[in-house]
Amino acid sequence: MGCAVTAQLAIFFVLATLAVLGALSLIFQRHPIHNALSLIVVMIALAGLYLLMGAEFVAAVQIIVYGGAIMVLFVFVIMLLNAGVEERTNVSKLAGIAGIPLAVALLGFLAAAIARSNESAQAGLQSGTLANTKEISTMLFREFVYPFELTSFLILVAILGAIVLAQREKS
Amino acid sequence: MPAFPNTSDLLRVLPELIWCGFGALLMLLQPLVKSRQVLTTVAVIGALGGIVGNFYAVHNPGAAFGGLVAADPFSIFFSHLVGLVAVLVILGADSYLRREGLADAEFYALVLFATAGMGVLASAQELLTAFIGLEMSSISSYILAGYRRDALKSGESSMKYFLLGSFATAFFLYGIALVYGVTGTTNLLKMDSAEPTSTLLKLGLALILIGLGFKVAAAPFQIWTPDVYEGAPTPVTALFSAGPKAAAFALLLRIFADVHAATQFWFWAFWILAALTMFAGNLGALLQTNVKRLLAYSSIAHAGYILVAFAAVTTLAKDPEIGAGPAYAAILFYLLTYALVKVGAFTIVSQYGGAGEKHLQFDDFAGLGERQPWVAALLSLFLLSLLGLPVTAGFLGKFYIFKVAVDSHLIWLAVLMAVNSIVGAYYYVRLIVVMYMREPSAELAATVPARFPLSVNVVLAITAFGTIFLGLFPSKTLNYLLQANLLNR
Amino acid sequence: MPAGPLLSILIFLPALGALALLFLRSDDHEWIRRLAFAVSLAEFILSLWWLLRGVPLGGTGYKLEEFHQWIALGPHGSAPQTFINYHLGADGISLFLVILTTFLTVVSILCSWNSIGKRVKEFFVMLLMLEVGVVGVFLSLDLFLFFLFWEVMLIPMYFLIGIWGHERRIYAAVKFVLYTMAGSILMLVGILWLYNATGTFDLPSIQRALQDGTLILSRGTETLLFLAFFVAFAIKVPLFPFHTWLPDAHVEAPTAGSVMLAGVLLKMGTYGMIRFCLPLFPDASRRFAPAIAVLAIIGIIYGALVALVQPNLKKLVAYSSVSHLGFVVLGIFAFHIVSIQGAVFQMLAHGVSTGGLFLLVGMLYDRRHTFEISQFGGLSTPLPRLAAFFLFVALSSLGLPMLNGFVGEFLILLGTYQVHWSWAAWAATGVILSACYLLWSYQRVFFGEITVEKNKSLPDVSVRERWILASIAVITLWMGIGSTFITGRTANASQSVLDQMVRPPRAYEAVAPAKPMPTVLLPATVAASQGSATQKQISIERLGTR
Amino acid sequence: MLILEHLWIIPLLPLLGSAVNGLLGGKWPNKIVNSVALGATGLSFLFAVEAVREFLRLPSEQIPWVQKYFTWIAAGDFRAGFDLQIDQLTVVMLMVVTGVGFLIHIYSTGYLAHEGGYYRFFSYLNLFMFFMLILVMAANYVLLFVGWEGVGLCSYLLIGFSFLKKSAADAGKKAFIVNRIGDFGFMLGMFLLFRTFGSLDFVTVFSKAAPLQPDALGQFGIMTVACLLLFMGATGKSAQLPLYVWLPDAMEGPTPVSALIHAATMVTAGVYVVARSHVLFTHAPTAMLVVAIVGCATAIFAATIGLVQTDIKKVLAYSTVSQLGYMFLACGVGAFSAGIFHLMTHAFFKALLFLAAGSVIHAMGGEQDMRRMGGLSKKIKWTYVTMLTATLAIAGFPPFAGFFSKDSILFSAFQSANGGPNTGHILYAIGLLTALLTSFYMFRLVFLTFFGKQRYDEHHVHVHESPWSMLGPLVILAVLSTVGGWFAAPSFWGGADYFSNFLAPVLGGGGESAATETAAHSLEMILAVVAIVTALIGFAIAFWLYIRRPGKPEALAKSMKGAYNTLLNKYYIDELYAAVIVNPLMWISTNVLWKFVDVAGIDGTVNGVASSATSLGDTIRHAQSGNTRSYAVWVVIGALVIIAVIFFWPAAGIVFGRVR
Amino acid sequence: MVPTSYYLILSAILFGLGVVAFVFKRNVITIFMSIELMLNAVNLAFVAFSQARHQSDGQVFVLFVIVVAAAEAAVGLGIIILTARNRQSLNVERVDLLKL
Repeated sequence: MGCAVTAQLAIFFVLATLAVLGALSLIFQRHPIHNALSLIVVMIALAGLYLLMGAEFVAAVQIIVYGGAIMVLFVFVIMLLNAGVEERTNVSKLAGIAGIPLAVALLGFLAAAIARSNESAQAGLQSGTLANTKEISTMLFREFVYPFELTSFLILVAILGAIVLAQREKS
Repeated sequence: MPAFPNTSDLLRVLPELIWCGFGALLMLLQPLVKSRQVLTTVAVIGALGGIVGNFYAVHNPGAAFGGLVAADPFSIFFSHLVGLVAVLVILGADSYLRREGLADAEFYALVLFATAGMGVLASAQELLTAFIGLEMSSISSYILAGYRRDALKSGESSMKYFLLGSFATAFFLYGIALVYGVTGTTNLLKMDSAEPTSTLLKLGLALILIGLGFKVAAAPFQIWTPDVYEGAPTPVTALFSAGPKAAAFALLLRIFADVHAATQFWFWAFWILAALTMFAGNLGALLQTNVKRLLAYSSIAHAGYILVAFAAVTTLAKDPEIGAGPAYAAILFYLLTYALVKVGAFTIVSQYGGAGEKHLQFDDFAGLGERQPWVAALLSLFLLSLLGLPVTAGFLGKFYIFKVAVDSHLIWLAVLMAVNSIVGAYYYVRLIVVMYMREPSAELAATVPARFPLSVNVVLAITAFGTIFLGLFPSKTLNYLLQANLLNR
Repeated sequence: MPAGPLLSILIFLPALGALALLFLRSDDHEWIRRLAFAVSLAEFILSLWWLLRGVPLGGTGYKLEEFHQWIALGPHGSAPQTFINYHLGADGISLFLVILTTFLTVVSILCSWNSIGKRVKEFFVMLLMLEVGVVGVFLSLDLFLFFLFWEVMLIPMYFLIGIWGHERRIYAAVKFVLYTMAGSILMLVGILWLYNATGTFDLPSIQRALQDGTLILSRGTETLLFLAFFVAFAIKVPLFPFHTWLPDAHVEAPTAGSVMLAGVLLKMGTYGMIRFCLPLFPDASRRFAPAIAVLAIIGIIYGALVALVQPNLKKLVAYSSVSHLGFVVLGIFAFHIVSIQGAVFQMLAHGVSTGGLFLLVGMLYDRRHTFEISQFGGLSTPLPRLAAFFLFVALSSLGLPMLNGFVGEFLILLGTYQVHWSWAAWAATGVILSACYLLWSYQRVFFGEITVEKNKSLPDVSVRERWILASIAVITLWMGIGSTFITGRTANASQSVLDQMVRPPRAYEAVAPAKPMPTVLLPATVAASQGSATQKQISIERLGTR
Repeated sequence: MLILEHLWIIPLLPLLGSAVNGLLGGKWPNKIVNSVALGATGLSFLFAVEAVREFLRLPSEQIPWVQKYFTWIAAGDFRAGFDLQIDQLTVVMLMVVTGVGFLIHIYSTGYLAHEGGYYRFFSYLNLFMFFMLILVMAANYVLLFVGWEGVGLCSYLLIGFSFLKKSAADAGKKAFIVNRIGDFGFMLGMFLLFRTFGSLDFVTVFSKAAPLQPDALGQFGIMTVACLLLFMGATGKSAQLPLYVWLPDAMEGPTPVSALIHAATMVTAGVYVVARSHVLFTHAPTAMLVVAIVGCATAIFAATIGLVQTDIKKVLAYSTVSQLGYMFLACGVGAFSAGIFHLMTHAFFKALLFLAAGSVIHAMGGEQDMRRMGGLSKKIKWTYVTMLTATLAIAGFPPFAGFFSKDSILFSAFQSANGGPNTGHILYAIGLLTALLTSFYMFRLVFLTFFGKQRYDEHHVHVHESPWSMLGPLVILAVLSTVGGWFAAPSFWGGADYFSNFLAPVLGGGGESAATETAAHSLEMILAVVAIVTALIGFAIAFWLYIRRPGKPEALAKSMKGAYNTLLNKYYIDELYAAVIVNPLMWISTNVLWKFVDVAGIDGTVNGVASSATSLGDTIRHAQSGNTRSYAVWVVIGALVIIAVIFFWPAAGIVFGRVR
Repeated sequence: MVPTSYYLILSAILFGLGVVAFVFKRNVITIFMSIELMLNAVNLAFVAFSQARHQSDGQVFVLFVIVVAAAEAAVGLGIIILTARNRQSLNVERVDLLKL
């Protein structure tokens, strides 16, 4: 059992570092494509963590929808606009001077607050058995059916938006 | 837990369903029907239908879908409000879209979807539903903001709105996540159990407040408002200023009503937000020369006034004698009057702006009082209502906010609000001065005043009438808003 | 004596007139004028008839009351539902102020007969709406209603100045609006605070509750409330140092505007002081009286001195108003029946005589299109009648016995002297100075050889002008001799103001005896139909510093 | 009893006359205007006579006879009625006002026959009569104040009658304002009286005041203060130091006006008020002393100025001031009846002097400078004779009126012990000196005007005697100023002083005990002789300087230039006032109060607030940089703020606790 | 067993990094990506909590978030394409026509 624990911890830390690194490279890479790739890294790492927590379905969705669909869409757009290396303009004084420190401060505060909060400490045993896909699906189609149906309209809106915004002017 | 949503559930969310349905219907009709009148009529019918759809909920209010949404007087009021706004916006937009040569089916569809989203948001008792509703309205808004594709400003406003909006949404979501972590639920009704000392709850509520504060344009999150409002097509601006804001406020109120902890944590936040917002809006508006932008700033200021009432809610809720009821009433009444006035004003602006929204500078309004007396009179009426002068609805709205502020002994906040009203008076009066007391430039005087189409006149008639009527006989509305079971408990 | 909602009719008749005007063709000036005149005249006659009949000599309390529940406010304290009421009533004080208003409206409509060139229709509409607002202010007995009319009155005045004014009209108009609003919005907070303390906006109820001690305001609360109200009124009066909007507004306003402004609007401030500050917050009033008196005296002397050196005739008259209204404020805050009587009288007297002065200045302007004294001189050769009227009005304004100005000033000073002789002594210097600036300016305008060529051939007063001026002159004389007609009717009202300042002894104890506030808060007429509010002890700790 | 019931008729008639003339007279020929004006005054004179006749029949307990007509002002427990009263003092004043007034009306018809604005003049003059009658008949201080201010107004109007002349307009304004300064005191006096006695009716006030304990000398009790305040009013109206300055300028008015208002009636109102309030004054020795001193000082002061004036009317003006000083001196030493007596005689001879002077001016075609006259005695005999009579009267030669009145004043001054034993003697001495100067400058006037070689150009001015409408009044007045003093004559050869006896019921005094009588009588004889001698000396000097050695005066003036110029420029008092009061006031008002406090200070603050608000708004606008990144940072800042507030909110509670 | 707090801290870090990225990046697309990063952090938190509480509604929430994210992506990229077309630049700092 103990070794399992250590193994899980090890995996967690590997994936966590991976995710953080990915995030950092998202920040410091200058070419959008690299950004996209590093984001994908983050997502895959997260998917791994989900698996580690035993949320297979979410992990799968993460890979398929996020990694697959959304990021592909990103890459596609990047190609479409053949976006080049990002230019480091510094028009915004505020962002240039105070932006990073403030954001980091926010980060630090969030992390610290969560770390110090007692609730998150009462971490129950992780057991992959709970919250299986079947349960999720039943919830989705029973109590959450209304929002679920609404999302369909939401996607309709998205399509509509894509048409309205991106279609080339005929006239 | 019902096996499948029974009819009462569906009937209670009928308005949203109708709006969505008509939205979809419009998209289906769009390729088939060429006539704009038909599409407009359908859209209007849809919007009205949503309002009519409340009939069931009115007579037997209650929760639907096992407490995901509530159809109580509160949400009914809001679905009336947003429905009304939708009707007015659609009516007002028709001629605008013709003039700008923009497709209308999509526009109406988006408006209806956005309306539906707001309806959901206002009636949500479950943060998940609220989130979906929020996104529905937001995403439609992003698109609408950029609806004048070829106009740089429109695209820019759309982009800014989108980026910052989703940024804020992320905060909102994270807040939900934390709250969920503490309480183990996302259902507002079930959250009372949470012990209000918990750090995570505080943090979560803080983040939720940030997310919603962005939607209602509370300083310093108001920063996006002027740009987006100015860039968006004017009818859309009208929608923005009235609808999403109201819905977001509605959600905040629900959180107040249900999450006990919120009333404890949020007081000073609201105090400060209110003060900042009022000043940001009014001072920022002082030097504006673009009417549309001026109105945008003024809407920030008004959000500030409403936030004053929120600060009052936090204290009145604790006061056993009075209770938060009057504060709720004040807020809702204000939202109603404010929506009417803003939609009216923006409709005039959208008409007067002319093709490509060229005539939005103060100088373009010079001598309006002589060239188009009725338009000038109406616009002045709306401005005076915004400024809060008696016999206009705006006055009573402001009056009740003052009242609850004083009742909850927020004297100094009330005084700050008073000071702000003076500052506000300055720029509203300035616009009136321009309209009545400046001579128009030669070429402006030469231009024949464009006659407003019927639909627009209808909108103006409704808004103007509402402004006066609510200013003189608000009792029925207020009694409705003051009823004990406003939130159905 | 006809029955029915007389006061409502009085208030809204001009509004109907304005509405009717809207349906006239806007280029049909003749009929627009006639209609406006007819309406205002009818209003004047009705106000004379109904009010003089309705507010009998020697009667006490409010007469011709009208009371309807208007706007629901939701629960307050234990009262399940409280209301904003539509409550009107007249007493000796408001009686004559209303009549003054209606009279001056007629006058100002007549005096703008030909002098208004552009947008005639709107002009008369605005004048009538202004009348609505002012009459409403004087007749409303509900704080909310009062505030409502108080604000409504702003807009027409604002347009009158801003559209039909002179060169710097916009600056003046905006200044006027902002100044007044700055005061009134604070008053709104005060009104609400008072509501929060009492659970009603109904003035008589609040007065009653305060008098029989069922309602007690702590010292601090009373102070803040008093200031909230007083500042608003002081700005309106205007009391030094809140007066700087006045010269601009007056100089830029059209004649009719100035007449209404000086004749009536300024009185709203002093009326407010009598009607609200003294009865509602007697303790604070007494505490602040010395300071206010000092300001008033400064205003008297200061206004006079500045008027003395004005090169602009209209500004001179404007500053003279500052000086005269200083007397009124002094009289009010001497808390002596004689001085208050004098103050009320002086309000009316000043309304007539200063209104007259503005008329005359306006007539000069119509002839010469300038207010610069240096542009006049020797005018009594071409304009003997105008000169005569001007002298007459000027004399009444400088308080010559047998004319209306004297009675007011004399009573104010007499009453004040009985309480604080030094205040009266200082104020009395104003009597000297008023003679100085009026006679000096009169001499510079009318005496001597004609210096400016244009002045040689000016037409003397037309028939219309003669009628206006004659009416003013007659009233001036009548008020100066038959003053008792007015003072007799204002006596009881003024006395009751002082009576209302008396509080039951325990009213100022720290803690109020906890007896539930009975229906005393509501006029007997409707007591039955309304729930009762409980008494509340508001303490500054709870209100201010949390 | 008919007229006594309806006393109001007496003042009302002139008012009607004034109104009729003022409103309609413009289109009428002079005749009608005359008849209206004269009719009004004449009738009211007759009614007055009738009223007096009836009054003399009244039993003494009905005196003073008060008629309450209607309440004019009432507030609280204050009531001022339109009440007229008549007692012996009123009778005297009534006779003087209506009588002299009527004569002067007649005179004016001749004098102004060729002036413009004829109807205006008579309207004003009638109005003046109205107010003057109100003044003397009023039964309370407030109504008296009505007349008081009213006559001031009329003098303003009449002085500025020829308003085209700037000097005239200025003089009118000056008169009114200076009077106002006096009225300031008068009003305060009234307020104090009301505060003390709860009423302003003469009867009530005096009955309540009489039993009170008088203030000691130097004690400023209520009585003293009240009296001093009233006296302040009197100094204004009766042109005493320091408020006399308006009277000389008032000579800008037409001569009849000077005669009526600025010599006979209005200017004596002050004396009347002091006499009327003698009950109060006798309770306030300090005030009495002040009155005496001021009167005495004014008398000598004005007389000295009168010595060198060359404008015939100016001389008379200063002599008026000086004579008024006499009257106050009388009141100050407690001889109120003497004061009133002199008031009456002075009314006769001074009016006569002015009218005669007017006739001279009329004859000279408007010339007023005595240096351009001379040798007129033959050309205008009537004028000359009457003027000489008046001169003898004022100079105090027996048996002319002035002698008796002036003599009784000096006598009582000599006797008065108020304020130390010697005060009386000092006052007497000064009074005597004044008498000397008076007789000097009066004879100087006569000599310069009527004697010596003519100093005017025959061709330009053709001297002519005035019409009878003017001479008639002269003659009548001449008679009056001859016999007018004989009321008091008997007291010289041991008889009673009828005049003071007549006034006794009102003013007290009168019948002293026989013992003192004899002692006083012998003393009085001595003083009378002294007075006559003084007058003679004055005459002699004048004769010597202006008849014997016509060149001498210039030489004297040269030799003592400083003194001469000082006198010629009236001690530079006007310049002093201008420099000390008027100009600084103007400067301060313009530059400090208006330009600095009002415009810069208050308005500056207001606009400053506004502009600072706008600049703040500008900065806020510039936060709106349009750059999305900055916006994001703003959001982050907001997030931090909210989180901070929510987390540290107890602290926040402490911080914001005050302002909430 | 990995304590939930670890996951939460990680999510906080990722969220914070997302904020940093949003403020730091200039390229619109990348900024949008940073939003996605934040959403991912949210999801992580949700999943962690739902696991800790043995409730699956958290995961349902995650699914909705992902769907919405997809929708947003579609719209957002549409907007980005629009602006990129209109002004030939993806640099967010060049988009400041609306200001003051």
